[in-house]
Amino acid sequence: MTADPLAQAITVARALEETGELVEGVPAPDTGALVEGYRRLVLARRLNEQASALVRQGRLAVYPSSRGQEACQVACASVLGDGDWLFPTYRDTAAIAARGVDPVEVLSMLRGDWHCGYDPVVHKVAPQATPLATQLLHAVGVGHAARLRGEDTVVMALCGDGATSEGDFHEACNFAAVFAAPVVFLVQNNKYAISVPLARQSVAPSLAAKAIGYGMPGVRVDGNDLVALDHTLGEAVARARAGQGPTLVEADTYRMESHTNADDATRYRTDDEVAEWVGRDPLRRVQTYLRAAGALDDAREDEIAAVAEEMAAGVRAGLGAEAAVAPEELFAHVYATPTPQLVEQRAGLRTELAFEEA
Amino acid sequence: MTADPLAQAITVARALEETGELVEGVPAPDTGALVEGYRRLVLARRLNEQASALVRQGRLAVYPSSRGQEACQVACASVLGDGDWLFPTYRDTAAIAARGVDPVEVLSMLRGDWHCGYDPVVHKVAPQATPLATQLLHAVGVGHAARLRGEDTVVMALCGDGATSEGDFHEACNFAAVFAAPVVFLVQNNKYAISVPLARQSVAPSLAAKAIGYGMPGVRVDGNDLVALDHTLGEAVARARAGQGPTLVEADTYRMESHTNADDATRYRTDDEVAEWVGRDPLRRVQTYLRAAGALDDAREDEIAAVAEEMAAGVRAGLGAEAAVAPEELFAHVYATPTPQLVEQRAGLRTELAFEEA
Amino acid sequence: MSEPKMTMAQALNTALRDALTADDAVVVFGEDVGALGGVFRVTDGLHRDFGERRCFDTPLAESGIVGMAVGMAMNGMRPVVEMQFDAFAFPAFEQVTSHVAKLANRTRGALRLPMVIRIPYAGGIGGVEHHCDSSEAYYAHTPGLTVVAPATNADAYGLLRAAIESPDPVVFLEPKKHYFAKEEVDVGAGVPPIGRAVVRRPGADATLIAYGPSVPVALAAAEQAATEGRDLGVLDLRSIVPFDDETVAAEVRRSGRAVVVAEAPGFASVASEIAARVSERCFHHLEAPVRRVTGFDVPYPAPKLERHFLPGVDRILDAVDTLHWEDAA
Amino acid sequence: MSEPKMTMAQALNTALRDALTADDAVVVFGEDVGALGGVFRVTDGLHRDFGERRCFDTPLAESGIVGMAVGMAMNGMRPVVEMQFDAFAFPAFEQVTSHVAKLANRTRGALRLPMVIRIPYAGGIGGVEHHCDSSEAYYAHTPGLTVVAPATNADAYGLLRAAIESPDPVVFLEPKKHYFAKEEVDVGAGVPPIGRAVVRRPGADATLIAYGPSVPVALAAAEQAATEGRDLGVLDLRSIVPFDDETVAAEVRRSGRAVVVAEAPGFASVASEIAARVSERCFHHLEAPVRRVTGFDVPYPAPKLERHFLPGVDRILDAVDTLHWEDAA
Ligand SMILES: Cc1ncc(C[n+]2csc(CCOP(=O)(O)OP(=O)(O)O)c2C)c(N)n1
Ligand SMILES: Cc1ncc(C[n+]2csc(CCOP(=O)(O)OP(=O)(O)O)c2C)c(N)n1
Ligand SMILES: [Mg+2]
Ligand SMILES: [Mg+2]
Repeated sequence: MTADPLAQAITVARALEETGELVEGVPAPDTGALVEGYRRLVLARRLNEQASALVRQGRLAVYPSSRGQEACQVACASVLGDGDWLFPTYRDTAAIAARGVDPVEVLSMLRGDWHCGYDPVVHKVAPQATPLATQLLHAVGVGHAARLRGEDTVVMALCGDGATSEGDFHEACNFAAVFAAPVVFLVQNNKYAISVPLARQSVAPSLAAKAIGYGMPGVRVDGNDLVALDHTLGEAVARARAGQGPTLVEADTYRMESHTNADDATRYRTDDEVAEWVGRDPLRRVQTYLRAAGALDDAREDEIAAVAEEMAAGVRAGLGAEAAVAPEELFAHVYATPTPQLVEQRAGLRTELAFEEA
Repeated sequence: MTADPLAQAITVARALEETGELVEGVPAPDTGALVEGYRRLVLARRLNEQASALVRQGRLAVYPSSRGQEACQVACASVLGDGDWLFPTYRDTAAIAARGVDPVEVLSMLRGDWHCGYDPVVHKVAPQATPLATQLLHAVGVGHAARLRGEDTVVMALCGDGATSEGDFHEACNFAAVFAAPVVFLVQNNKYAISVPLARQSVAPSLAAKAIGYGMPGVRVDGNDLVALDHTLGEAVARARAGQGPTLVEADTYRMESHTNADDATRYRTDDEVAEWVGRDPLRRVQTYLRAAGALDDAREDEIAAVAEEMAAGVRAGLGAEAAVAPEELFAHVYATPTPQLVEQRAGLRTELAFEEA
Repeated sequence: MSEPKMTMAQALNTALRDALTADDAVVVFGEDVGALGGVFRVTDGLHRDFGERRCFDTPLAESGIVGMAVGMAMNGMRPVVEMQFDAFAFPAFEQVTSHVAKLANRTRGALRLPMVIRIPYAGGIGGVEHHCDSSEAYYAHTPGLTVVAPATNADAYGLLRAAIESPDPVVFLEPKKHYFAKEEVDVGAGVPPIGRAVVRRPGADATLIAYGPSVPVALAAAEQAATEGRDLGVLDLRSIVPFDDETVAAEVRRSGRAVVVAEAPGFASVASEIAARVSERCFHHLEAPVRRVTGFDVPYPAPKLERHFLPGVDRILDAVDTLHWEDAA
Repeated sequence: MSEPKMTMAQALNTALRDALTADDAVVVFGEDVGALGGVFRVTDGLHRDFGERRCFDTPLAESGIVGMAVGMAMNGMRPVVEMQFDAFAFPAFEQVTSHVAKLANRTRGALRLPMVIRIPYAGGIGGVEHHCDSSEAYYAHTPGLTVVAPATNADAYGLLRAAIESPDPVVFLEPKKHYFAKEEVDVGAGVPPIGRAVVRRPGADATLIAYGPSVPVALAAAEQAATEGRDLGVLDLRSIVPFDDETVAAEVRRSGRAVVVAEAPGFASVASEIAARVSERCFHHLEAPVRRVTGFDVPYPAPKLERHFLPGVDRILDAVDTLHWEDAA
């Protein structure tokens, strides 16, 4: 820990001002890498927009959008190596896509095909977690297993501000600290847990301050600042990889849309509040900086936009092609070999289906 | 919070040195009150010894002794008013007795009579909690209910160092802080959770430091120092009563005996370690101070010893008189009115018993 | 004169309002129950109308919610807490089994817990994983809990009032798929006793035994069977614990055949209990073994397979077909 | 040649040792399983002999233990975790129901969880509250879990080896009251399949169906009945999930009468399931309704009342007496 862990856990680290200017004293980022980061931000934003549009068109049942949180979504994936693991929540579709998973596979879950549409082992991305904070413990286990085998895997574990109130958050942080597990906990503090504001979730000076009670570093970073996130998460990943244990990173960000399309955010927050955060948009900040630095021009922007459109078209097409799921698959994966009871029940369903078809 | 919450949560507050001398700069305690405190310490110690003896004689099945922790046991009860509540664990028999509950009633649980031997409502003492940390939430609820009604009840909630790792500890601290509930959390850090040492429980700079993550004061106090405990807990109670919310108090103490008689502490700790703590005995410290201050002499000691012997004799007699429990009571309290199913089952048992007796 | 029509969500909301009005000790809390009015809007407007002291949001922690409710009930309140979905009540399982269910017994009745745990219950809404579980077996197996599952909006109102007035803790299971369907509700009918089943449809040939969301499915099956000349009765348990043995046994003895219908996986379930009880208590009256039509013993499936998982009219009628009709007079 | 005698704790310890030796992926962890060797000494010496990487203590948090095991199993390990007593597994209930049981299904088998949750199980040891619960119904009702309960020390060894080798998560219930009783154990008998019941005692007149700690009670009852001229068989399920329908139905069809014996409260229990299945599958062979002799539907009592709560020989024989013997040939 640094000399003043509490100050570190309270001060929000920032590299780019909301205006897109570099914060005084911060070294200039590598613009090549940052253009790539910007490209990913645009893709993430486009994915959020496309998925929300599909919901409005009735082609997806529900989509918890990370609009406004794209810098977190991009940074948490890009700081990882191929052998590392990502543990996302329902809100982190864009992060999973940034990790390289086909967004159609990710979204097929929300089309109702199956509980997880991608192969978690191939991509080293856990299924999107719904029961809050539970996945953080799995992340610790994956990390601890790697460490016991002498591997230098790092695990990035995501959760929201609301999830920090769950007992499993506590147990995961404590296990990680006690076992010095190679885990980076990234809390996307988007200020709301559905309708419940941060103030009802915690009266601590910051969520990162919780790290002190576990004996791990807690750092707070501007969650709409890709440069700061890359730096902060990168450092935490490096620490974990070097065997120095976990870090709790709190990203200060905002959920720009409702919790999901099923939610009505006007019941619990004001337009003014939302408007305030429009000014802190994570994309525009990088865009302004890169343009000012001469690293981004219209041509490059057009290229990026085209890639994003292509991705969006792929999502539309992929989700448009309805995938049939065989009813018998109900029984296929519950156990490695179905129990006699399941075999019997499957036979019953087969008879029913044969009858339906006849 | 004070200016430096972390320093406050790490520094161990002390009033009496291990030698029994007053710590420099600490105001001298009221000796009359301290003699009464000493009397309670002697009673607590005698109760621990008596209960352990009854176990050795096979007259109690088990006893989790608080030997070595008597200063905590006494202080946590004596800082409370009549309208306040105490939430003890299985280890806090002496605290419950210090609150005025007949130790025979408390120990009748360990004789196997029933799960709780005293009336929790009359004494405002919750049943001794076994599932770790769960009771802390009840304490918050009792406090919050009082606060909603405008009452100035304070709730003293006890747990051990091991219990701080449970999710419920986290949820209780957080709820208490968010609702500014009038709760004092006293963690008796006796260094072990059965066999598991503190180092495997937490790598935080202290357990009190966890308070920072909830936004409440965390303070650390010498748990073998009655004067410091009275002061620290007294202040926390006053804060709670004044509507200023909860405090987390970590008492630095030691479990002098095995976890229970069923445990074998030689498997996981050294005699040297135990011997070190003999020197920090909570009784001797107060005794030495009072004797030096001229407030305690042989006569008073004899008086106190006699009271303690009387109490012990009462415990022996009370627990000697086996109380019969009616088998039908199995069904009596599960619901306010037994369900038809229980009525039927009770009838079955009645028939069996009638047959046995015939 | 017909009663006003309301959805089950509205009926429950009215019950909470009436209880909050009737008794100062009643408090409502949980996740998103305040300004939002609950994700199903069951607590809509309560925060506005009764204020922060009577209806409030908590931090996001179910064990915390239930544990705090235990403490509040210990200290004179009548907490009504909401778990957001069945599966999200599981973090509170230790509080429920080790305390909510046992505290009265532990203290020889000195501390009773008049609290209600409301749980949006079961499936049929095409939800993503963890949003459609049926958890009644866990609670019904735990002595000390009262377990109630309304099937009609009128019962939702009446049973919730009764649950809040009960001196014992009640797990109150609200069929999600009914939340937004309108029915007539008579809020002036008084508080009904918990523990009474009701015959929703008399039937001479066989009895379908159901509760909660399976009741309308059973009724639809009976309707269908009637067109085919079979007279099926439908029994709505309403309360799982206590269990109304009297009504159930009487119906089955009359009809001689029974099918239990429930959404939860069948193994070691409430349906098992009903089948076992009926088989034991009606042994000499049964023309055929008691059949169970339940969810399969698999995790609740993704939306596309939901209809294959849930007990539906056809599956119920298939089961009825196996009830040894050839032997019948 | 007789096999060495060992207690069930020793048999389990030997199984863990053999598994740790056979497979590097096996790790053992939980509360007090390290230096102390577990409160029941089941992990005695493992920490010393296999080192901190293979057997270690965790912080005191059951959800944490199970959740970390899930992650380790996701990443190539075969964790065997200990819950200190049944009731102290309840904090892990969400992890067990929402993840342990469902992760393989969720990922279409991409992530299987070869993990074992060992739980000191049931009562009869005069423990204080929360130390004698029987929790099998909660697990047996949850699809995706394998649930095993040995009744003999040899089965304790064999089934634990099988559980550790299973590709699926196993809840392994160890009858506490057997921990310190010695029996012969053949550790070289190979790993038996999970899911097979065994006839412990053939019997022509009626079949007692039991598992775990109730098996010896059933055997004692059969012994007693024999002296009174009644020939009772005893069936030991060994595995609750999967359930051995074949063996159970065959036995009951042969005898025509069945009594299910289990310690847990009877309502919505595994005993209910067995009674329901047997009633359904053996309908035409049953001379009498299937009876259940179980714990009452009350919380596990304090030691003084334990003997009135637990199913004992007399209660079993009383139930057998009701099996319509007057109708018998
Ligand atoms: C254990 C559990 N309780 C409740 C829920 C229902 N729920 C889903 S999302 C959500 C809010 C989560 O807020 P936060 O952690 O801040 O994440 P965000 O949605 O803001 O990204 C709630 C209450 C759940 N999924 N799991
Ligand atoms: C939820 C839960 N898990 C496990 C146990 C078993 N157990 C009883 S006491 C104990 C150790 C507790 O240690 P600590 O909290 O430090 O209290 P101490 O016994 O030292 O006073 C354990 C593991 C329990 N009672 N409850
Ligand atoms: Mg949030
Ligand atoms: Mg301790």
